Amino acid sequence: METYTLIVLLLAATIRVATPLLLAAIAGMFSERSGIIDLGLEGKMLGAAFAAASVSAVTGSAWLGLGAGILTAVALALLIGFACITHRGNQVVAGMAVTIMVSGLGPTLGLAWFNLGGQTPQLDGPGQRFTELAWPWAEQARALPFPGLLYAELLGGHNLIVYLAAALVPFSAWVLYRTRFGLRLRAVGENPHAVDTAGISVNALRYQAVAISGVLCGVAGTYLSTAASAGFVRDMTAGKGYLALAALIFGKWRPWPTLGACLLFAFTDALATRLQGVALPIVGVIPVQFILALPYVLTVLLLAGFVGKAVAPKAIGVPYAKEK
Amino acid sequence: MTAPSPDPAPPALELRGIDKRFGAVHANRAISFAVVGGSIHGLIGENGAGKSTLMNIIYGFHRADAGEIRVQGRPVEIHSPQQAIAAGIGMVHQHFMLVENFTVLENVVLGVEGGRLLAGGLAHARAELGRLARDYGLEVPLDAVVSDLPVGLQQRVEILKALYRRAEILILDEPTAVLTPQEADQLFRMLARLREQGKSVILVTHKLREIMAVTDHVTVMRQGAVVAEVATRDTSLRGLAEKMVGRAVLLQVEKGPARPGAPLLSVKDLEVRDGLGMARVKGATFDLLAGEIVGLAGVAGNGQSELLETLAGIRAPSRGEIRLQGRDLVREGLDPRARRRLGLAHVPEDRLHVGMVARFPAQANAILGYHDSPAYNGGVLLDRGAILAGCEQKMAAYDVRPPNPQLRLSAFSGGNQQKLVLAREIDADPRVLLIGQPTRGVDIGAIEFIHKKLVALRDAGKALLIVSVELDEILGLADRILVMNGGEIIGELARAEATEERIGLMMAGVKAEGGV
Amino acid sequence: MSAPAKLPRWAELGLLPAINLVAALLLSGVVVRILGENPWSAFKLLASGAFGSQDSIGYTLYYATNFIFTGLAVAVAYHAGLFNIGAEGQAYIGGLGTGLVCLWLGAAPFWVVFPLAVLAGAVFGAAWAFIPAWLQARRGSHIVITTIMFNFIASALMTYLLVNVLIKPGQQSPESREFAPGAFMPPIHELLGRVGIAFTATPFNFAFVLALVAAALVWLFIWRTRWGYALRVAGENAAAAVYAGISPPRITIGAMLLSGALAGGLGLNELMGAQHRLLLDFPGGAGFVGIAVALMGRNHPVGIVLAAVLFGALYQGGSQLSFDMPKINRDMVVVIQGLVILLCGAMENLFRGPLAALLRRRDVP
Amino acid sequence: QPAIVYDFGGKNDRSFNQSASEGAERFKKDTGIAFREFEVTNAAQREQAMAQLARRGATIIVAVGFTQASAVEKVAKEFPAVKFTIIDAVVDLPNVQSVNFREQESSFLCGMAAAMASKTGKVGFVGGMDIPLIRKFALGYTEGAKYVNPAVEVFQNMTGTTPAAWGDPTKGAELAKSQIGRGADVIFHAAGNTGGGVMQAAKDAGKLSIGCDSNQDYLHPGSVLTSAVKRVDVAVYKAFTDEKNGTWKPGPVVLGLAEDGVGYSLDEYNRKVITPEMEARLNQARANIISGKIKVSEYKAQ
Ligand SMILES: Nc1ncnc2c1ncn2[C@@H]1O[C@H](COP(=O)(O)OP(=O)(O)OP(=O)(O)O)[C@@H](O)[C@H]1O
Ligand SMILES: Nc1ncnc2c1ncn2[C@@H]1O[C@H](COP(=O)(O)OP(=O)(O)OP(=O)(O)O)[C@@H](O)[C@H]1O
Ligand SMILES: [Mg+2]
Ligand SMILES: [Mg+2]
Repeated sequence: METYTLIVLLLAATIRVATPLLLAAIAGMFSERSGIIDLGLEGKMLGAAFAAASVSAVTGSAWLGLGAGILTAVALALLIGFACITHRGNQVVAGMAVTIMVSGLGPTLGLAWFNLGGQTPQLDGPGQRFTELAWPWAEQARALPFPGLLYAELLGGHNLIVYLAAALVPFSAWVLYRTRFGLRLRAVGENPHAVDTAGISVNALRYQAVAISGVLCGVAGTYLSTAASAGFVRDMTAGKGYLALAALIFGKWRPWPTLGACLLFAFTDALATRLQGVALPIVGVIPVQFILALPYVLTVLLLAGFVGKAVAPKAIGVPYAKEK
Repeated sequence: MTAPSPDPAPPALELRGIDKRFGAVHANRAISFAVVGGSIHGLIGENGAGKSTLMNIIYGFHRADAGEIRVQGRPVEIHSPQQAIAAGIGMVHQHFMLVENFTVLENVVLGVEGGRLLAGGLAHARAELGRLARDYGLEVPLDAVVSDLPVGLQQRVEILKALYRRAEILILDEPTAVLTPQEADQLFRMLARLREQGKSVILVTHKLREIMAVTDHVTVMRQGAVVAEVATRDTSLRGLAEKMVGRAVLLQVEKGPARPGAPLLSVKDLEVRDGLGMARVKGATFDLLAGEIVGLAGVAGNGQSELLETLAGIRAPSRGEIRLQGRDLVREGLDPRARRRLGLAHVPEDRLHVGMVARFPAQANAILGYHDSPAYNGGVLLDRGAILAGCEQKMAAYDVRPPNPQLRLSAFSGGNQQKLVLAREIDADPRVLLIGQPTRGVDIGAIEFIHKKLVALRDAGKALLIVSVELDEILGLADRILVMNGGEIIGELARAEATEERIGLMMAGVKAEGGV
Repeated sequence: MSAPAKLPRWAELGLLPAINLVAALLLSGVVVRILGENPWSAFKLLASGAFGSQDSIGYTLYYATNFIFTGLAVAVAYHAGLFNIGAEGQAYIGGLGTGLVCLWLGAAPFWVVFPLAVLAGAVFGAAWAFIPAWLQARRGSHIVITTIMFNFIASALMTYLLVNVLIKPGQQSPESREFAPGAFMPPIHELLGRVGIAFTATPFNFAFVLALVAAALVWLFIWRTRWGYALRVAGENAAAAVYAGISPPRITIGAMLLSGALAGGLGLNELMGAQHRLLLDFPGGAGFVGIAVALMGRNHPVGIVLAAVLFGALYQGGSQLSFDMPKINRDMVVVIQGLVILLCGAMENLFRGPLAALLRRRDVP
Repeated sequence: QPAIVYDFGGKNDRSFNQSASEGAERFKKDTGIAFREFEVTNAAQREQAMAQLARRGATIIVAVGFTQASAVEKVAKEFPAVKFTIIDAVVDLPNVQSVNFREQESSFLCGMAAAMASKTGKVGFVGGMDIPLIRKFALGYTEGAKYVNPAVEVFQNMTGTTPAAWGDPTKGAELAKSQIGRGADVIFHAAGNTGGGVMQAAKDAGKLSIGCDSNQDYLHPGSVLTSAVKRVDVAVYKAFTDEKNGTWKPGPVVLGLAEDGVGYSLDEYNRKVITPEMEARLNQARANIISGKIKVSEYKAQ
């Protein structure tokens, strides 16, 4: 197949794989910028994936599913907030606890409600999923390779959530750097004492941040179960929450670089898929395990080579107490 | 004092029976006093007397166990800084409450952005700050990132924050501890202007000269209670000092003439560059002799700190040599631990962040840097008995309060934390002692005590290098004075030849006598 | 808001955790109820499943052994200010080292294999931690990312080795051949048997003792040696460390080496003690559980041992529960585990205030 | 009392373990005899569960999956009176029956079906993890495809290297999309729950997929070409029944096309996509494999 087509398809795959990562990473960004380590990304996504698939299966509406996904993830986020903000619990433990709990709760409820072994029913009906939106004349455009394929496969042909995620990056950059909320958010993650002396409630701010993280994780989870696949399967997040966290750190807790990190992870992943079993010059066919490890190795190399020190928000991980 | 006053103008701020305990520590005992509107009110007291605690209560950071706060005669509930701000109270904390990676403008508007979007609020603040700058002489580069600013300017940002929030009562907790004399002068001029505008100021400080110079009234605290409240003009420096400490204090350093001996530390052509490659110390060459105290004077930011850190081994020089006991510390690349073993002790300027670990108990802090010395170690394990005994002994000898080696260092007041660091370094019986700002933030009794210790060390034949922005201190302690300007040691004066004016000129970059 | 209320030591260390545990179990009980089982009998099963017989105690402690090793690994790094998410991968590769020694020295007697296996486990585990540590110390690469990545890389490497190199020929399962008996960690029931005490045969083995020894040594190291002191200083305040002549990069590397070596101890229990062969995914998530164990145990070896036993009990008791109560499946057990971690680990302060108030009221005569 | 121990996937994995569970349930329905079951979550539980079942009076224990071999070996020695049936592995003990399937044979037929249905001459395979069992599927599939069309191109992808590889439908969908992008129009999965994503992606793209282990044709009628069926259910049912009737025998049992232990599915859901010509050719090949005329190679770990 010609290189051009390959590249377009590779990039299209990159976008699809990057979408849930990006949503989760930006979710984490809001939480961590406020000073709350977000190790619960995985759990919130998983919870949302389950809720979205369940509601969509029952009601037949992906939109209701999305709503349920968001509600669930926000509820979990607030639970984490309750533990870490109100009760100053350990943020890492809270995130992990919620993740563990959800990974058991999803299948448990699934089994009780649908009796399909902890999975949700297949989302097959019309409107039960966010399906790919074909852009006008995409089919015709596909015929003329350039720029038709680009138009049909890369720009078009994704589901709604993908576009949502793409729009999220400039939007969150705007929120972070151009709004009052963003200013306060950045401040509270750096020096909550300063925020407190400025007469702003540290806890309220952190709850808001955590809730936003919930909303975005809700969208990410919904993407997994009602867009990228068609139903909930146990542990279907498969570590994406942790990868998103890595992307967030890689992106130095900023929207655009985080987008870059997500695209990079996704691209190496898509590339690795295509390199499986392909005979490469000099080395020949590389064992599939090493190809599968490629994205991780590459990340480490990039991290060591090109990216400077990532400086975390200063107050991250430290419960806020007025009297030190 | 509770008799109904016929005076129609109520005090700007009045405290009635404020009481606060931290566990066993009774930090404030039924404190009552009033701040007259349009005045500067001084608050003094020994380290740990409870001044900061009281100020934090007024600003809503701590909650008093009992008592009442009145603003303009009306009782107010202050349980949060927000309520304090609403009541017209502003505070500049001992440790700044700034977001370091924000710009000045962002720090000022934080909390009073004036709308959901930043752009409008920032523009408004820019204009308003321009006005404040004109009115009070508070110039600050608004778009500079705070961490890039010298402390004096950072403090100005804190004051601007309060004024921008229309504070009528401004609390300053030890504002001059980190300032150069010039910066302090500017601050006081500005406070005077605030007073002219009818605003009230509470000034917490250990420097009695400042109290005498700028305040209208003084409240003296000791062990959590108010022990005196006087009009400044009715008292004297000595009188205040006695009220504070409860005994007579020496305000001058008492010492005999120095008997300098052989050079202990020799520095030759030392050059230090910062992270950006800029030379901060340029070709420094000097000796420290046994039995003398050398003062290193200079306006902050002229390379003294870098020089001190390089000698101590925290920074690496780009050129030059430092000889101690016949060994070239630079060429051998000795780290601070190895230097300590050779008898080079160091009291860093920033004791809070560099010289100690706030969350460790006092006894763990008392061995920092000496943790692998045989005195504190058995074969493999640390000798806990020796560590505890060492700490108790230091606490007793340096009057560190409370004398509890198990207490986390952060639970001690600022001054007591400092004393412990000094005790550690002086007690190690070093050959050469490097000290940055020896008495920053410590009370007058402690200053007397520290000065005595330093002189005793000198008289025992050790070499001391003191970096201080307090010319008083340099003039009081030093036997010989080096002056730095722009990274160069531009002059050296024997104590006898040194006057405040001559040093001042040299600090400003004037090399030879006579001047420009 | 006020600072966390102070409690007497016995309440802090005994009563509060107990209350949290009970709260977690009550919440789980609600879920059990919803599933249509009797919560009370479920708890009895859970408790007796974890501690009710020699068999269950054996399994509980066998699981706990893994968690002690990984919990200690996480804690040592934590004290140096490093968040080591890579205990899973380090345990995996450390186990590879142990496994290789056991395979190669097949015929040798135990006392020859044992020290070498311990050493190899530690060295391999440390080596796997070294790269992220070095990258953090010298290149500033964030250790959280690199250790996450190294977990993935470890499993890729192990899958490759087990499928292509170490697999026992002609076998479906990607496992090595069985170790020779010289490479078996003595089971506790055998050791007890020698002194005349009968104990049911379980995978509970001598590695548990090693884990306790490791915990004691870690405690000594961290709180009683100058190196541990240096490590804690660097972890709390890097500037103060530099001032004291402690090199933070060296501490980073040293602490991670130690951390990886401790994680490598898991292979002693899991491979030499229980599985007697190298197999896929033998750490089974213990590296991640170690994070929760370390944090719940306040990064103190005693706390870690207790938390590890609690997790071991949840694993074993939970397995028994799902065995005896068909409606409670393995997922439900995971929910209970999550709730326990949440309440005991993250919401430990939930009942602190009320408890402190209660105790104060009682103190007043 | 009969008992069954499932592997990590759990009894509801819509595939291998579920098939085993269905066999057990059918036995219960037919005979009214209840059975005990256990889903393991870590390696140590296998041995523990089997020993416990044996102690509590299980007469026969079916261990599902090759990972249980070593546990069966240990426990079977300890309880010589209890009968064990292990699926997908060989344990050579007098009280163990080892049931293995010739997956390569059904894969071969599926490969043939794929090649016949493919319009592009390109077909795909998505595996979970790169382990011998999955290579066995892949090899048979490739041979079958080549048997029909020697020029056929077979894309092959594995999902991952951790156990998550069996439960990652998103990744499965992505792998399928990538193969479709390269021109594949029939994709066979042997990846557990990950396969759900593969089949969904194929359906979304209007391509065909092939199910695995259980008959998965019903999941997307008309889009699932067929399924490589592995009758674990039959094996379980038979082990239980034989035990009950006293006809259970230890030793190896190998189930292939000849024994109807494996096969390709044909039912109302995929009737439309398997043309009569295809069916004829598949049946012909089936007969030839049984008779030995077609030799399907079996992947063996070296
Ligand atoms: N959060 C706290 N917990 C326990 N004790 C505290 C706390 N804060 C202050 N203290 C104690 O309260 C007393 C008063 O401290 P405070 O900081 O108010 O003193 P200060 O007068 O400001 O001293 P300094 O001049 O050294 O700054 C000290 O004994 C101190 O140790
Ligand atoms: N494994 C380790 N873990 C934590 N800290 C360590 C470790 N090894 C050394 N350190 C600390 O790191 C610093 C340097 O270690 P080390 O003792 O090897 O230096 P050194 O120069 O060889 O010391 P010495 O001169 O006393 O022999 C010391 O502060 C030491 O306490
Ligand atoms: Mg103070
Ligand atoms: Mg002070």
